[in-house]
Amino acid sequence: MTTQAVEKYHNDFLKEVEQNVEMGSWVKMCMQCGVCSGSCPLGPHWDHPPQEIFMMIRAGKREEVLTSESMWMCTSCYNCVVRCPRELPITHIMHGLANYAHRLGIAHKQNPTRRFATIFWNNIAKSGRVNELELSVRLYFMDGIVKGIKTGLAMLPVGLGMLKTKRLDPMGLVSHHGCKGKADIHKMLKKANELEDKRKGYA
Amino acid sequence: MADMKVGAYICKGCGIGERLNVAQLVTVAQKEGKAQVAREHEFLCNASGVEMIKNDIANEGVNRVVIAACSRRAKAETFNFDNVALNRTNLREGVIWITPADDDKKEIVQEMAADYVRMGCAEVQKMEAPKTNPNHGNNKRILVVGGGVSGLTAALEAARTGYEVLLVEKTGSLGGWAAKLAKRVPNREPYANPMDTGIAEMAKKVEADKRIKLHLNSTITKTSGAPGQFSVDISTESGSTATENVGAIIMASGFTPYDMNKLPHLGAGKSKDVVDQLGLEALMTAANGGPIKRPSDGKEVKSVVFIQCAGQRSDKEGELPYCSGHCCNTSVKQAMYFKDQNPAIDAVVMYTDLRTPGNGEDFYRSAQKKGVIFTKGVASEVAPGGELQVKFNDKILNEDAVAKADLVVLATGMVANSGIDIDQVKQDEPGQWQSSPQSVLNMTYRQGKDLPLLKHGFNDSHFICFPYETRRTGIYTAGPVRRPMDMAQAIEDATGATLKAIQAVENASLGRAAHPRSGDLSFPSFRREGCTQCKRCTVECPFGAIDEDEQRFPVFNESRCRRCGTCMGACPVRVISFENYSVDTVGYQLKAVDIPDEFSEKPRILVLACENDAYPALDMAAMNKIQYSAFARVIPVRCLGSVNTIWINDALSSGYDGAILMGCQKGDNYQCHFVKGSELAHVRMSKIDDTLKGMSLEPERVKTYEVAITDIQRAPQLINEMAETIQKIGLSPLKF
Amino acid sequence: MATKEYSFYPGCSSERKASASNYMVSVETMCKTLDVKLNEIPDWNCCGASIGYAQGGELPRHAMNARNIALSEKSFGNQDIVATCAACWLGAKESQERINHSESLMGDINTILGEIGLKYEGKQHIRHMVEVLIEDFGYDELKKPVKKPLEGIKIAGYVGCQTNRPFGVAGESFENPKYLDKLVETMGGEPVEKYDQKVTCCGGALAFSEPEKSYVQIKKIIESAYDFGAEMIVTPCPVCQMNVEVYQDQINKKYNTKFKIPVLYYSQLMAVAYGADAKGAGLDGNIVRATKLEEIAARK
Amino acid sequence: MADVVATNETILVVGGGISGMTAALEAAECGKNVVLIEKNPSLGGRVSQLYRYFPKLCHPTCGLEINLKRLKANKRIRVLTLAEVAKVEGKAGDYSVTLKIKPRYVNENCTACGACGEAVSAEIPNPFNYNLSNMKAAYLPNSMAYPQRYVLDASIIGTPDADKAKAACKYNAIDLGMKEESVTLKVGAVVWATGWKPYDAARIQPYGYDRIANVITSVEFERMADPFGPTGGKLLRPSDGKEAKNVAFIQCAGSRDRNHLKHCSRICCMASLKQTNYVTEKFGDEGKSSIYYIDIRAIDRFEDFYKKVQENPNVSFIKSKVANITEDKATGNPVLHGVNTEGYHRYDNAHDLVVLAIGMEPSVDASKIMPGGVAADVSGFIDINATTEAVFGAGCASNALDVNRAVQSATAASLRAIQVVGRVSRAEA
Repeated sequence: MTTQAVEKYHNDFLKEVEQNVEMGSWVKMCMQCGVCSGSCPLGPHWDHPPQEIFMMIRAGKREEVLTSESMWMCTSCYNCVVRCPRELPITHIMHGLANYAHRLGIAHKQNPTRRFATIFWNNIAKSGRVNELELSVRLYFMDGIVKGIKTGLAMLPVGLGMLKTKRLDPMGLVSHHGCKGKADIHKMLKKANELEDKRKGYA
Repeated sequence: MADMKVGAYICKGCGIGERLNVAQLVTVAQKEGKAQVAREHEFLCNASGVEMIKNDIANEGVNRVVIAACSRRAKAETFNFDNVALNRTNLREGVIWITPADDDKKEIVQEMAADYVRMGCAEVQKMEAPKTNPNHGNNKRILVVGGGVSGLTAALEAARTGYEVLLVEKTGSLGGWAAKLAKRVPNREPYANPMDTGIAEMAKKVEADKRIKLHLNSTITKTSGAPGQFSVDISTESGSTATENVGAIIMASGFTPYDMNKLPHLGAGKSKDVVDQLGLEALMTAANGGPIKRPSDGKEVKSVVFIQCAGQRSDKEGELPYCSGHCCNTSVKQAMYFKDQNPAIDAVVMYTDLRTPGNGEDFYRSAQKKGVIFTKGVASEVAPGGELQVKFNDKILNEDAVAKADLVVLATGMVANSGIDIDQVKQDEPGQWQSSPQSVLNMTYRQGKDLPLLKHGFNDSHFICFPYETRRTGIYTAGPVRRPMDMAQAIEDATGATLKAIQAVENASLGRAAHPRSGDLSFPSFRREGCTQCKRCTVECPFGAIDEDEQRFPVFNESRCRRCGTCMGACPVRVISFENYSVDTVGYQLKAVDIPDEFSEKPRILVLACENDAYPALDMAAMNKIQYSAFARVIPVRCLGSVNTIWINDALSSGYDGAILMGCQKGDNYQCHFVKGSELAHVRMSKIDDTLKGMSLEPERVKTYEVAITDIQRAPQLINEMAETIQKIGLSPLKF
Repeated sequence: MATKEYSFYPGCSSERKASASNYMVSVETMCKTLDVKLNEIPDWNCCGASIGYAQGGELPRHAMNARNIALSEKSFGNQDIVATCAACWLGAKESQERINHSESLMGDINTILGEIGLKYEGKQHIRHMVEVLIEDFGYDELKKPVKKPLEGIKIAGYVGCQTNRPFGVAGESFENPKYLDKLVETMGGEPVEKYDQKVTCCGGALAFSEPEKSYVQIKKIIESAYDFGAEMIVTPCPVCQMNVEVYQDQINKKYNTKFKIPVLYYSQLMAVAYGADAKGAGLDGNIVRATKLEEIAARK
Repeated sequence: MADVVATNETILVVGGGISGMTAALEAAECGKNVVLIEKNPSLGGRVSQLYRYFPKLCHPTCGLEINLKRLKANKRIRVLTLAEVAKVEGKAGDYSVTLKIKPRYVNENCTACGACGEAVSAEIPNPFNYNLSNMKAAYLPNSMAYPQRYVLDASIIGTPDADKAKAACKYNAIDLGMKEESVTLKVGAVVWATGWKPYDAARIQPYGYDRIANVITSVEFERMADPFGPTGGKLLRPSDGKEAKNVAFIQCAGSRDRNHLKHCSRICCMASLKQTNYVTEKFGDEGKSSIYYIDIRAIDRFEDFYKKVQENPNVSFIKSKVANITEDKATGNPVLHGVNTEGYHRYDNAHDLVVLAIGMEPSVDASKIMPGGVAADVSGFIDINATTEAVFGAGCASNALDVNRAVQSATAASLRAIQVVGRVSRAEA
């Protein structure tokens, strides 16, 4: 048990979360039963499981929550959601917290899921559809050429298997078409981001 | 009853006819049982059998009936005749079902049956059909002590049922603590928001009700009498006293809030901004719809912390060991006071277990929806200052932490206003009785001024199956004086208590007993000339029914009596008896048993079994074909407390080889339906050893057990163990 | 029965030479047999998947799905939208539910789509292909066309997460859904009913970012299948299929296990049972070959 | 059967559990006439299926014996078993109630001698033991059964067993010609004491009640503790009959859960605390109990009991709603997975047996019986504050209550009913 006495329980951070985080208004409804924490497949890897994160938010531990890697462990399996006796949309709250921390730029820089998620979104935002080859290449090389080649080699069998079975387009980097209405997609997303920023007071 | 005429009826049904020589039993009834009428019947409980008996009662003048058939617990409605003394000789569950059918056992089984027939005949000859209690009162007015929510409910419900009510309240106004609440916890869907208390309306109704006579600023300075005929002195502060008669009393004296100044570590008394829940209600009322301001400097409260279980659920000296039940819901409600007024206010409830049972869960959820923060933590200190600092251990985040707040509310508990603990305070001597300001009822009862307590200052009651059974007949507790409770429960409780009070006056006016022998018309009487004024009966009566006159003779208040017979068991000179239950009705039964000589190797074991638990257990053993020694002779008793040691002495001196007493569990978790009966019996029997020595008998020959109704295997086993013991130590030398 | 038509949302992985292209092949074969016409939503886009949240946030994510729904409304407004990919189905359904229950969201979304001349109403019923099979056909109907029952093949029904939670298939429980077992049975195969990892998460998108952690999950899923005697695994979800199939060698290396269990789509089983050849059932798309199925498919 | 005399000064009490019996007895002992109906063949209700009560650890049959004695002695109460309310019409003070009475196939001649039970061979599941054991199809519902009269199960009517039973009866008590009857009564007020039923445990999917043999409910565990229950009082787990020495109690099984029962069932915490005593009672220090809880709700004086259990070194408390249960294939042990939220401790605990502290729901939604007249809350409990007619909820038909509170509630309901019939008689006098 930590012995240093931390001052808290003024609800500023809770209110901030309710304002800016997707489904954040549900945080206060948690009764600390812990069913979510026990239901998460990657649970053992969370330094703070959902129910504890909710308590930390109430306790005003802004820094600890937003820099935590925990919510980045969410695999979107929805076990917590269907078991929660208070019907909290936990998956989305975790996504929302991750997104919020990410947008504020205080999320853990090196977190692989954060980085993959960014790559993924940029990938689809570009053409409207996933370009799987580009996606994996960017992923493998996100830590630079050397590590990239390593991972690439390690994953080579997988890639080859996919190629052999025609489930990966070797020309994907050059010939991927995506949506016809790419321009529409860009326009749409621009507007969407604009509104989102207004809603959540980033911009 | 004039000339006694015994009719013995022996059933041959359910295998009795096959297992027993019924003709011989008929002869036993006639020759030894002195039954003028003795008949056998193929199937006694059917119409023709019952007709036969009714006919003998009507035309043959039979007024003592012995039904030798099944247990008294079977066919009770069938064998139910008015104005006759009845014995149910138990040949089925008591003999043929608990003994083997083998031929070599036939003889001892027949002897067992014959003994029971003798016993049955002997008992009815000592019995009278009970006439009702002659000294019963007919006053049906109901006294309600206390004008809080429980008292108001009781008064209104009694009046609504058509009874006159006397309502006595010690303060100048009605409503008690409930009247000081700004709002109450909701008692209906959607259980989402605080609602009006409705106390003002209740008070108005009471004031307007012609059936209800109101005494404000008054206390009870004297209570004497009995159900149907209580006399109470009602005194005002000014000293004027009115004497009134009532039939029953509802004690709704409520609670006193725990003194929070005993909790200085939580800031009580050190900072004006630390209040208890009632203190917050006052602030809320003062705010009058506006923002709640803190006492110290009138600043609007922007943050508040509620500390649950303050001075409760605690083993610390001077704190309350129990949970007051309502405080979680109350803090939930009070946190809403803030959030409903201004959602921006921080309201934190600190709890160890949040206890909002039933639909309280909806209320809890609603508070969370409104933004009230709940945290599992234990507060260790509240430091005063411009902003209060609540030091606590956060159980979830597992760390020591501090919460700052403008205001701290301590959820302290309820202390019952149950008057004097009569087990601690010495009683006034007869003639020198004085009223005491600490007492609620100031009863003139020999055993003390107030109702006995069970634990933690709450009044005693048989609180699971029969919560209303206090230990003073005709006086019923309602509300937090019985156990900590909230408004909703107090209202329900008071409504129930009102029924019991009404029932008490109705029973009293008919001279009938109250629970658990409700309807019993018998009553105790005593031979004054034989009495040695030893006071045992007055001291031991579990219900304080017996007073003493100036010469220390017992004064039986029949209407207070529950007919358990504890007084009869206590009396060393055996002068106390009931018409249908006395030292003789049992004494003659055990003497009627035929004691074989010491060479016949046929021991006799007397079993005195509580009719409410041990006897049914033996019955059910029989139903489950569990057997016990055919040497046992079982006599059901009203309560082990009614067992007079003379029975044991008589049994042993007349050659019984062993005796077993089976009563209910005693102590704090007593199961005895007469509360103290079993306990007293155990005390008396602890002294039996000297008697045994005197007779130069081994102590193992007499055993006293606590037997539960579920001891269906154990009870027979205890009898068999005694049989084995006797086998070991040999038969009693005292056979003649 | 008359032809059944649906507004179809295939999703990125179902594209030609994409990770679930063989799923698509088998679905087409299956639909031909069942006389189902799938009308592809013109120029549909990615659903954002579950991983889209971090960069995509709320509105952009919903916008992506709203666009698909709006496009469908325009071309096949009177038909239900059907997705074959679990993530696509969930993403679209979730966005629809959220948008339809919030006026402000509805407003924002239409402002956004207004930019590109689309309007969102969100009235169409969004369904997964499995729902269509169970609800619009029913097991008895699905049994009728069976030509080559999958006799003697023990198949573990791995349902996974996203077709099962939070919406799930009507009448099924989150913890123990039985529809895959029933489908296997309907196709004449042997369901491994006691299989106890049928709803265990495979790691989803984290298989990319946190492979080590996902391997632990995948290992559980495969091990239990073997323990209960399964010869192959069947699933309704492209992510599940890929994660459980393609990393088996990685896992074998790490834990020196000997995993080599085929992972198929329900539609592949059905295609084969309905008489398709290996190609028609997309069996050539499986990295771990389902030889037993291929044999059946090869039978004349 | 149909010879029931009732007027609009009569009180109808529906349900013969402890609440119904209390309401009936209290009214009758105030001099009112009562018709008490029970849908089962004998009175006693759910409490008679309990082995012990908390917090005194005394036995329900002890109080039942007294109540039955009061009942037998009171000529104002008419008891109808196997009877259910089909319809309630009319208004406060003047109802006509239609009852459906199922055939018992045994008449009042029955002496409970047991001959028919010995004669028949067919066996049926024993509902008194929550079907954990079987009994003969001619049976006495239990040792405390009132009326003390046998029942022939409908399933053997028309089979040779029925004739065997009839032949075995010397007292002409078996009447195979009995048919379902419909009886209409006039009554002035109705006390609705239909009690509760355990929530369907199979619906709490993560706990696998329907998949894992060694996951049972608290009511089933209660029967196991009874020496005359299905296991003869031994705590044996279903899968292999092994002694269950390491028992997990899961609180809020169905209660406090928006996916199931939204209310707190109030009794479950105390019930589990009580049941840890059974484990210690049977196995001493070898018996281990673990209670998985959200909040321990040992209200008011019950706190003493909680403290006592806390002092038992063989009982541990884990603040956690268990996430899910899996079965260890080798041992058949249920393995509980979850997180102790007091400082985040993950666990995967194997136990011999899991007891779900199952929630309470009303056994009948009374508002369906008399639409408009009786208001029930969304959980189906009768809401006295909203009920307009003279139909009063008592005991667990009105809320999730322990026995003590149920009896208080029943006594209060009884007075409310008395007030109605009292008004009627005053009006007619």
